[in-house]
Amino acid sequence: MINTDLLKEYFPDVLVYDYYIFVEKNIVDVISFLKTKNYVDFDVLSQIIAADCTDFVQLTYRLYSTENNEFLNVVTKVKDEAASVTHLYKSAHFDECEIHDLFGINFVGNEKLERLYMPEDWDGHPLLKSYDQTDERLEWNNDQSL
Amino acid sequence: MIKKIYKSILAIIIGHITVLKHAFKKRVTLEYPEVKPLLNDKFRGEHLFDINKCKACGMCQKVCPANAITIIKDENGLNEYSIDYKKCIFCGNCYYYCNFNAIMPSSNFELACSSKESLVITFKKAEEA
Amino acid sequence: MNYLLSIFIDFFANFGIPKEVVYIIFPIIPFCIVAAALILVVLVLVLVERKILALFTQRKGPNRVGFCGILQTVADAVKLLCKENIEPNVTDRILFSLAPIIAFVPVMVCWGIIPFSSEFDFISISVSSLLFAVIAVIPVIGVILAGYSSNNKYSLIGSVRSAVQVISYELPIMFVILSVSILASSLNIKDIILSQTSMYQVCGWYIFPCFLGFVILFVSSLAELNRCPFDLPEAESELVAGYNTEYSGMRFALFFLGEYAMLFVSSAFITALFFGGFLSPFGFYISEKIFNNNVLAQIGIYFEQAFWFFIKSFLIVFLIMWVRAVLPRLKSSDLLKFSWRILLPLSILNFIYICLFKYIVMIGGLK
Amino acid sequence: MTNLFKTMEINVGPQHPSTHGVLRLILELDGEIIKSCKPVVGYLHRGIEKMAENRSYLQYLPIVDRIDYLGGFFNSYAYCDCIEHLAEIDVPDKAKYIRVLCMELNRIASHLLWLGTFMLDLGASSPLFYCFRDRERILHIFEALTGQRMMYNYFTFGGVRFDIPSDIIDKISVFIEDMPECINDYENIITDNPIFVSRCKSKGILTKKNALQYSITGPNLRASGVNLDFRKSNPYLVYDRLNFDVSSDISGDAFSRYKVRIFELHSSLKIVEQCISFIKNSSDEFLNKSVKPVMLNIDNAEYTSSVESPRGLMSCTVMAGGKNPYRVKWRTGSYYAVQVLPELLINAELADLMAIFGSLDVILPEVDK
Repeated sequence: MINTDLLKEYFPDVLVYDYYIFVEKNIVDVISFLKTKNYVDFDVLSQIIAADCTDFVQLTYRLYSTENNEFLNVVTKVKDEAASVTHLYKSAHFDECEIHDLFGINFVGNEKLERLYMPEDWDGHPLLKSYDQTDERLEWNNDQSL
Repeated sequence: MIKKIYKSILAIIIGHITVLKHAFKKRVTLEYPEVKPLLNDKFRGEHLFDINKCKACGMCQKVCPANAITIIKDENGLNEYSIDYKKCIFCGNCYYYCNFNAIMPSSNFELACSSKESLVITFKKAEEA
Repeated sequence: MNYLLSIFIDFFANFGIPKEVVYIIFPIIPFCIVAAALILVVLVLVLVERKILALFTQRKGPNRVGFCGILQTVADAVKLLCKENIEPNVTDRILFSLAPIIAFVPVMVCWGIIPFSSEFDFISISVSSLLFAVIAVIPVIGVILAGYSSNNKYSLIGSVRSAVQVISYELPIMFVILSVSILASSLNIKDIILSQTSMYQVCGWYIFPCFLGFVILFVSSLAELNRCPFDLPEAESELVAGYNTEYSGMRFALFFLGEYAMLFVSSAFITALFFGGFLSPFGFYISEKIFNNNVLAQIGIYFEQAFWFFIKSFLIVFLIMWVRAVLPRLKSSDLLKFSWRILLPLSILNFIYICLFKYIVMIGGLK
Repeated sequence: MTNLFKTMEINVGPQHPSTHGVLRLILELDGEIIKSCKPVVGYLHRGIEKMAENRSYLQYLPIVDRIDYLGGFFNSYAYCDCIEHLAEIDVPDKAKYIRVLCMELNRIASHLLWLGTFMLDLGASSPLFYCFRDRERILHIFEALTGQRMMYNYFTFGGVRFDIPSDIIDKISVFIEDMPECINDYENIITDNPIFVSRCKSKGILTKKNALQYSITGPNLRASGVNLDFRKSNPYLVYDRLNFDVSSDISGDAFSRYKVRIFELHSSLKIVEQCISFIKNSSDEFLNKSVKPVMLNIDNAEYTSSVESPRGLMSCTVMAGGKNPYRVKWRTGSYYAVQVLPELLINAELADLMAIFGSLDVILPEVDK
């Protein structure tokens, strides 16, 4: 239930698919648009999903509107610098700290950004594919003669 | 005001009576070492491995999430089969996906032992003389 | 006591020992009786508490050590004695080791004040009920010292809470004691008990005319002992273990012993004031019938009085443990509000009511 | 005049008896009033999302029960639902009903444990044992059904592993008959108790706006006035065929969160009753045999499943990449409940910390993943 023509008018380069919207830049403005000016305001940011695709990190903002119980994914590509949405949704703080901790993305605008799970002096970001696991207990599943 | 006091005193008395009611019910606790809990046949305790049925197909090894099973094959089928209880999480995948029912659950859950080595249980093929 | 004293004097007289020496030596015997009774009762009480809590929650309670758990507290005590007394880097070493002693010794004195039978009246001064109320408060000083000197934030908060709690619940106790002493027209506990006898045995007890006083005294002595609804100082969910977090071994055993001894003594105090202390509920003593009143009957009566006293105080202890199984803990601010806003006016009201009751009923006033 | 009283910084440490699990709260205390609070998480981080990347779909299934060990069935359903959508596996009707049955019993067991520990935090010791006695009966049923008390590994792609034998169905129906009477016992001891009411009423008030801002879901949200239950709003499995009702409260304090959860116990019992009546006389088979889980191979696609767990919305996102999942992301309820805690604790007393934190029903493995 997205007001696609109004959205196109504000942000021409947004690609609208049936399940999700792909946004190249200015992700924060699209989200604030969806939060307020859309037919149905998506008032809950359910979660931020991050996935490491080798040369960039794909962020998915999963919005939810309590009126007509509808989920919407807003997908964007991020290198290692991203704009923070804590001013729109307070629940984003933990999500952004976790992504900063596990993916190494620095969120501008989130003042109290720090590592959520790992200790402060942990080197490397565990959920990246390039994260080398030096712990010898972990390379158990690769050499299985399947 | 009086109603509130009356209601709260009544609530305290009812609370006491319900707790007293429990005093006369049957005891629920189980004296463990003397009285063993009764477990049904599906309980996933220690593995029961039958070496003759095993065809060394490696299905259980492929399915185990913690890689606790290691199989050593030689020319005439299975030579050695070992389960490492330090890694095993008793998930039961190996029981479900073994096609020859070579490995089955037993309801023995007392697996405490004193040395790490005795946690790795190996089954050897009986070498005929 | 003077009956036993006279036996001792003429016993030692034929050895040529003068009376004064006997007067000095004699108090050791009651002290030993009190110490033995205290240790025995505390050992039984700790086990009874765990059994009763288990009874209410469909469990079995400790039944491994001894026949059905009888030696459980003995085993705990031995374990605590063998434990090493760890001392964190405390602010003041002397205070740290003094605190448990201050928390335990007054309880021994309280045991002496309560007359367990008309003859076992060790400290019988004319204002013994007031003396009891005052000495029952001294252990709090030990608690404050423990909290302050164990250099730990949690125990500091615990000890401050316990101090606030005891101060605010002291006044209602005083008013209730005054009102009961007006009924009995004497402050001595033994006289209060003796004045509760009347021809139809049980109705002479003070619980019937002054039931409100009983409720106030019961609730404030719960607060005094840091027992269930008011067990803020060692609220395990917030303050880990309150003031005795840093203690271990013998010192912790002293705190533990003191708490349970105090529990029994204040329930004995409640029975003395309201349930006719060592008076038997049937008005006559069984041993009087059996030994048809010679010396044996006299001694039989003393022990039976003590027996009735213990039975009634164990009932009150059961009531205290029953409350512990049910009620959650009060908050410290509500605790103060409850005491100053509800308990104190109620006790003053009760005091006035008792004066009127005494004037009208006892003296047949208005004639 | 500078503020003479320096606030005392105390940290309710990871090993504190009343933080369920390993959560550390750094509190700034002024006397007994809490000025500020900062939760520190990560003591129980097992890297569940990283574990998925070097395991096959089937190998990851038993790990999933360990995310929220009080709601094993909810995690495995969320994960199985993802895989079934990605690999287009359809689930027979009886398996759906068995799944709903297990999930609702699991919800009752989780709420009972919450109630027991919540009352223990407030000081009443006996409700804990009554709740654990009833919870033990549910765990016995699960043990007879699946083989383990808490780590079930019972759901699999396309249905459930075993059929429900009739003696377990009788056990469940016996359990359902005398459970309402036990719940009345809890209500008698707790609900009107003046001390409990004075400690929980108007404490830790979560306003509706705040709750939505912090994306709180589940009983905590329903207690703040938003009647949102994912079993009703976007029904999955067979929830649209069952009739049950969802309660919501307005005041949003610890007491209303308690009321909402007690009502949920009753409604879950009704659901279990309806499921049993269907399962008893349905001859459907319990597992879609045509599925080969071991050699499951899904090309890259992505799906997010959502399920109403006892602590709010739990949704699992699986990005498939050949034999191993490329990325698995878990969204759990307590993750956001811990975030809202500092907001509720401002100007609360130290004793209120237990009441507020207990009423949020936070489980630490869910937060740390």
